[in-house]
Amino acid sequence: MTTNAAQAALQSVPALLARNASQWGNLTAYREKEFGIWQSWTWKQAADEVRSMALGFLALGMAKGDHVAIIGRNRPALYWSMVAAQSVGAIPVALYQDAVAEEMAYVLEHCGARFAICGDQEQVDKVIEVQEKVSGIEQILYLDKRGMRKYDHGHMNWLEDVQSEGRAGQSRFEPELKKRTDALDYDSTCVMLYTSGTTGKPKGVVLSNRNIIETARASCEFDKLTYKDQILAYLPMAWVGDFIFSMGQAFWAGFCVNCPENATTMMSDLREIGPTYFFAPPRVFETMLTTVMIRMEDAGPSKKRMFDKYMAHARKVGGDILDGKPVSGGDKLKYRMGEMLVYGPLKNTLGLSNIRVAYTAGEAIGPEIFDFYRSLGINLKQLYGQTEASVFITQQPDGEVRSDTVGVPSPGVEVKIAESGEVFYRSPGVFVEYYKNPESTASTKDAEGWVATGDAGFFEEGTGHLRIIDRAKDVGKMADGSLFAPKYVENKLKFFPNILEAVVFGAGRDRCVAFINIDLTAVGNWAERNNIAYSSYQELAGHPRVLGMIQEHVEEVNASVAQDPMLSGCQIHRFLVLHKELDADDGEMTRTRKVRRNIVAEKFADLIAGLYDGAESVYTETEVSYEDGRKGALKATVQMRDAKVVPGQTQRIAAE
Amino acid sequence: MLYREAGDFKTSYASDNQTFPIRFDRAAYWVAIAAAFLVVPMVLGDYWANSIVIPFLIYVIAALGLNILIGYTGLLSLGTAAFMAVGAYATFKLTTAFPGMPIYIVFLLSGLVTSAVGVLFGLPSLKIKGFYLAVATLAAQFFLIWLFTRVEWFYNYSPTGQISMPERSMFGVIITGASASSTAVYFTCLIFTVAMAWLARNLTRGTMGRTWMAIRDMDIAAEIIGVNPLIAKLSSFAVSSFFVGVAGALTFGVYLGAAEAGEAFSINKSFLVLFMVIIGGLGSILGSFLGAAFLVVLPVLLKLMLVDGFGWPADLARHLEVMIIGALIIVVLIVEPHGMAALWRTIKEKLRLWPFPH
Amino acid sequence: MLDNTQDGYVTADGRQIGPVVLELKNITLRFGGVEAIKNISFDIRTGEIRAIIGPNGAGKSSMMNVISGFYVPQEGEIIYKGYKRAKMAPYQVARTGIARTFQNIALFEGMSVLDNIMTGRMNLMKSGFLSQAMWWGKASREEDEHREKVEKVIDFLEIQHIRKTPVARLPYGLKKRVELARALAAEPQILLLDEPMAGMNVEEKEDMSRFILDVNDEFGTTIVLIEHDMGVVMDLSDRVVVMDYGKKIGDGTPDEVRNNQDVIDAYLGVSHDE
Amino acid sequence: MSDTVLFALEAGLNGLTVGIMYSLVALGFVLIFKASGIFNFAQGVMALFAALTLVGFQTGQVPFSHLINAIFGAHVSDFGFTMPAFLAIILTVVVMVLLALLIERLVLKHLVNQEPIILFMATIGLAYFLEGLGDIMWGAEVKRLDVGIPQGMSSWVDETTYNLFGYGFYIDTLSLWALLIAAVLVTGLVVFSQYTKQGRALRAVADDHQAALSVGISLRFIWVLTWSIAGIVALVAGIMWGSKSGVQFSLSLIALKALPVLILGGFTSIPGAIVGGLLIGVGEKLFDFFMQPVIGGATENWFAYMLALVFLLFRPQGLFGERIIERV
Repeated sequence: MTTNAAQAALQSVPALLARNASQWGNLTAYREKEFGIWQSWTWKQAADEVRSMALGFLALGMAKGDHVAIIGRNRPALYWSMVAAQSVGAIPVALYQDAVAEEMAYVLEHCGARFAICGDQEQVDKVIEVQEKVSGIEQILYLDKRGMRKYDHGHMNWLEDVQSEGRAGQSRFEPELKKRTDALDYDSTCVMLYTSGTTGKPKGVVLSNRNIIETARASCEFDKLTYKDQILAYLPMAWVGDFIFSMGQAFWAGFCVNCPENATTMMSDLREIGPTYFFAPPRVFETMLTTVMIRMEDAGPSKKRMFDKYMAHARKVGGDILDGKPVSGGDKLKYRMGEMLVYGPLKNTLGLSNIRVAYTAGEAIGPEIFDFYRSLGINLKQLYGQTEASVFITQQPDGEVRSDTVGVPSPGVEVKIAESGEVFYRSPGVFVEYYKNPESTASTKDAEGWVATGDAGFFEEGTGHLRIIDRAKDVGKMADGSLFAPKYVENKLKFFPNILEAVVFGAGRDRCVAFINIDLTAVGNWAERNNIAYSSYQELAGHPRVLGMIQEHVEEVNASVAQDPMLSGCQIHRFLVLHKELDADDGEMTRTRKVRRNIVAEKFADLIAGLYDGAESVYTETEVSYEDGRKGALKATVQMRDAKVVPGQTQRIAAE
Repeated sequence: MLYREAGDFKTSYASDNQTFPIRFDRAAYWVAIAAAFLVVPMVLGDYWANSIVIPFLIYVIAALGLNILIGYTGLLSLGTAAFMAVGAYATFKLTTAFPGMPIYIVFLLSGLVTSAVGVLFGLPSLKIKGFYLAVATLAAQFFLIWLFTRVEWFYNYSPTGQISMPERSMFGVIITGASASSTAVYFTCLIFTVAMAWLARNLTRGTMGRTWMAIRDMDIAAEIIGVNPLIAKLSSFAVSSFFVGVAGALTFGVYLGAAEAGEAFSINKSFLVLFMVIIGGLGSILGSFLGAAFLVVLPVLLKLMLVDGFGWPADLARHLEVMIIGALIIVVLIVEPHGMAALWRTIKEKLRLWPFPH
Repeated sequence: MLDNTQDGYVTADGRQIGPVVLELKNITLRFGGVEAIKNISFDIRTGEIRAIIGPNGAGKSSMMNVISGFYVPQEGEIIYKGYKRAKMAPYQVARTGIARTFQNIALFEGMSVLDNIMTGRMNLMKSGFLSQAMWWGKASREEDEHREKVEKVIDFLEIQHIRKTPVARLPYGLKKRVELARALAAEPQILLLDEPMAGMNVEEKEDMSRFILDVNDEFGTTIVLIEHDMGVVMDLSDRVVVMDYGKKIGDGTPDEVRNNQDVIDAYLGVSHDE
Repeated sequence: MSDTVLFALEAGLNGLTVGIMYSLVALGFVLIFKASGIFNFAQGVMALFAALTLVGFQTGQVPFSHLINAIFGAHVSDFGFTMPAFLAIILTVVVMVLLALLIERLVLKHLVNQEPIILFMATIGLAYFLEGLGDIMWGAEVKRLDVGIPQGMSSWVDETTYNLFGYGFYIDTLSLWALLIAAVLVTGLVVFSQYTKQGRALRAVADDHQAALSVGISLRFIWVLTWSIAGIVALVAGIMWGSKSGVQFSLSLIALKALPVLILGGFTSIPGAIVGGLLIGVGEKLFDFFMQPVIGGATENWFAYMLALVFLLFRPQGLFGERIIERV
């Protein structure tokens, strides 16, 4: 077979699966912790499972071009159902499993799914609830049989029954399956994923086989991923990253995808598997570091001293050693000692020992957090990406890793910066279209294939690394015309472990103010150590000493912001600590935990007004929804505080 | 600190359920076995063999046996030495009656004989427990020893009342008798100890072990899940006595060579083994090793230090030893009722979590 | 009214209840001179959830102990699966497919959760002594097979995260769940639950109720339970026996019992500390 | 009367003496078991320790002299004076009370909520410790103990029986005294427990732990009290036994004999302990007397235990003990 022919044959995910089953048939493709051990499937077994599922789908009458909604936590069978759907020419649409019914209804309605594949009873219930409004769903399939016996199975099937039916009807459906699978090419749709969208309704991003496979190939080569790698699939299946890592790259490179037992055992499962390739949003790394520090608090004094000493040394030389920069022999020796006493065991208990490549993305990561992991010898890097790009836009090559950039353009990606400062890119990974939304498609992707990221950024002189400042539309002007980049300031605030979220306002105003969410774990711990009693988030958030502490943080940030001549107008003059945690269930954040700035501004307009008119405190009532869907009102009197700003700089810049 | 467990995952119940599920422990175990079989015999001198290593190995077997009874089944016995005596006398009678019988088989048969006697004296355990049972086992201790010293048939009418082990060999190597080399004795004891520990582990990890532990932890609940208390308790007595009997057989056959029941298997020996089990750790195989090692090494160490080092009179050192052992028992029960094995578990847990304190 | 035919009936939520599996006839139990149970008769049908309620000291637990073989009644007979049951020790009763939990948790504190649940399968494990001693062939194979079954139970009751934890370290609510798991692991035909929700908070009670219903639903296990929380009893059970001072004062569906004058009198007239 | 019966009668009477020793040790057991549920294995060693201490005081020995000599190369042995028995006994009582305090403070306090079996094993440890301590403090050689109790053949018994049966029984005067002292001791205990505040507290605790605690009786005080009394009882037993056959290690072995005595008498019954002790003392002597020709001598070693075993199988609660009912 010539390379071209081979290439031609590998134009769809099912084709990749077929290749893997013949090339790496006996290598482990999937593992899932279930019933106490890691159940494993080889590529060959996985291919069999997918095939029987696809045959079963045919038996159920799944047609070409049908949309198949997939809802549940990361489980091998759900990944297989995606490939099975692709095999019969249908389009898998992964949904966020923690989405509330309304959101789910919108997506199901929008994509017109005929089939819904659910992880368990909980998801089935949601779909049934939605079915009252959305008429398109004809069949519900479920994976976990638990509690499903009582349901009306007129239009409902257990996934394994579907598979057995497929196996039974093999001879009947085989030719049809082959025909449909063979018909798949580079331009047929691989998957449709809904972007959370910081504003408005989610948009269905249509990604073709070309998008996925080209991206997977390029990124695998970039980081030299091979069939020997291990990955832990724990991020939502509806997120493009999981699709690229656990499907695209896994199928391309042939590495093993490991699914944790459930959300509560994620950390111990991570430790057991010890992945070699790992992705986590900054929040996860941050939580992990916070836990490390909290757990070390209880250590005996001598151990604590040892830990601090070696961590200090790691901060000094660890990053350089990882980057292969020259380090003195003595330092190297001491680092080796530290590796034995501290770094090695630490990485081991966190489950990060075997990591070759780790990425973080999605938002800015605190430099201290980033450097902490790098100094331990974990090759943590940053990438910049989007659903519309099949993830990769820029990423950091080994040896050129820094916390404040997002790296150089990924292989095959072109990046340009518009006059407005907005970042544009063009690549084989660029999405086909927004499903049933030509206007948005047109406004995002121009005729030449350039896609607007919506982020403002610039290429650093000399290194060619991209730096992202903020959302392009969020970068505004203040009343005096100086630049307003809230995200920039917010990120600086969020680098403090005590601050979980921050929202800065100031567009069109003469000065900036901020909402702060404290980190309950970190501040709670601090409170415990300082004998501050509290019974709730709200009480802790309103405590004067907490406010004092946050004020110090804000002032520190102000001083740092003042350093940057372009942005020194963004210093925070007044702030408050919000009485509730911003929550996706209340619509204040996206499911990927990005703050929805406008909604927050609207919801807490009274508080913003208070901040600007100089009130000491403001009484407010907020609607909240509980886990079970009930709604309630939260009443609070929120304290407001002034923060010191560094005036000299501002004035000087203004004068220029 | 030493443990590197990331990536050490289990894909089958057999591997999850193995004796040393952690890679590092498994390696350490094989290293220890290799050292015991390959390195120790090269460096072992007669003094160390006779004063520490061989008694240690034999006591491990006895402690394992008693631990099955006390630690796993919760049945207290103070008659260990008597059952050891049964093993010893069975060996003597068997090997003198059937001189051609392979000596290892003799040892095993002696274990079986002890097993039968153990079941007999275990019968009261069906009705009684705790101290009451301890009294019943004391009856075994005194009655059996009396039997062995008074009934001449047991010592083949020897005028001294002693039994002495004739020379026997296996595979052409002299194992018993005065001319047996300490290496041969060492290997005999090592093979038996390793095999018995393996047996003990197997029996305690599966249904039988769980049956015993169920009886130990809550006999009512054990019955409700279908445990027949009669079989559970008697099987524990049988297995325990088998171990103790083999230990007795080895004590007499390869270690002492000659014995008199009242002296070699007095109640003090019962207590010694009991202490090994308590200090080592109730309900732990490893504990039986640790406890035996500790109580075998302690007197030697004290003697080396006090008598040979400081020139103390030997009896003073011995009294101090008795005092220390007594105090240790109390301290162990207060600080860690599950003994050195539990202490080791805690240390291991710390090492696994290192650098975190918990 | 129930359609109380020989072959059983169908409940309001559509579950098929089978014929009588266990029948207690004129049971009288005495401790010395005290009559703990006075001439009580009732039956239990396959697949139903049967509750025994009554004030403290009504003799409910004694009744359960009679069924599970701890107490031998002086009078009366127990008919199980059509045959009169001979006098049996509790472990023999267990082997006939009756499992139970206790009011005061009776777990093996020195063992892990997994081992505790594995003990539940004791009667289903058949490997011989030698095989176990050698850990060869049947014993090790059997251990793995039963572990798999036990893991299904662990999964069912959602206690994966504590699988290897020593039972002694668990909080009360989880211990109760582990005890249920151990009983379930035995794959019983009849499951006796002695106050499964005693001492639980509302959330734990809800969980436990769900598990009881699920067990009945998924495995078709007949369940007999004693419970104090009337709300729970009425929600869960198909039929209820009411006891007071060792006598049966009511028997029927929750609705029937609720409207029974004797029962109302017993609950209103007798002061009790619930 | 035939000679056999006469000899048996004599043996039985002698058994009575031994039986009293058993009874006294068993009494100590029962006291502690009743008050705290602890099965004190160290009771026999406490008797040994008390006797050693008494002799040490009487003869003016320097405690730990062997140890001191070994460490410092000194040659101390005694202070060079002797002490009247009366004073020495009082001092020994003080030591036993101190010992009780220490045991409570160092051992029991830390084992409060442990299972009985753990406590039992702790007392085995205690027994070893005390045995070693006694030997180190006072030396391990056999010592003569004489607090002035008359010894030797009771000529009165000899003459009386000679006159009656034509055969003079050999009974040690000490035995008669032992009987008398034991009777006084038991009477004293009964009076103490009936008529003093502490005694009533003791009985309250024995009847119902929880209830006693709830009315404000300090458990720790009760423990010290019972262990002190047990120590005094041990001293009496030690004096008896020591006067008879010298103070030596074998004294601690009667402790073991006390176990079957308890099985017979019941763990919680004071009269049971007394009667049980006597029964076993007489029983083993008689058994040995009759069985010696058949199965050989020295059956005293095991007779008591086998008898207990039979009892365990057929009447586990003993002669006087309360029936144990287990509730599910």
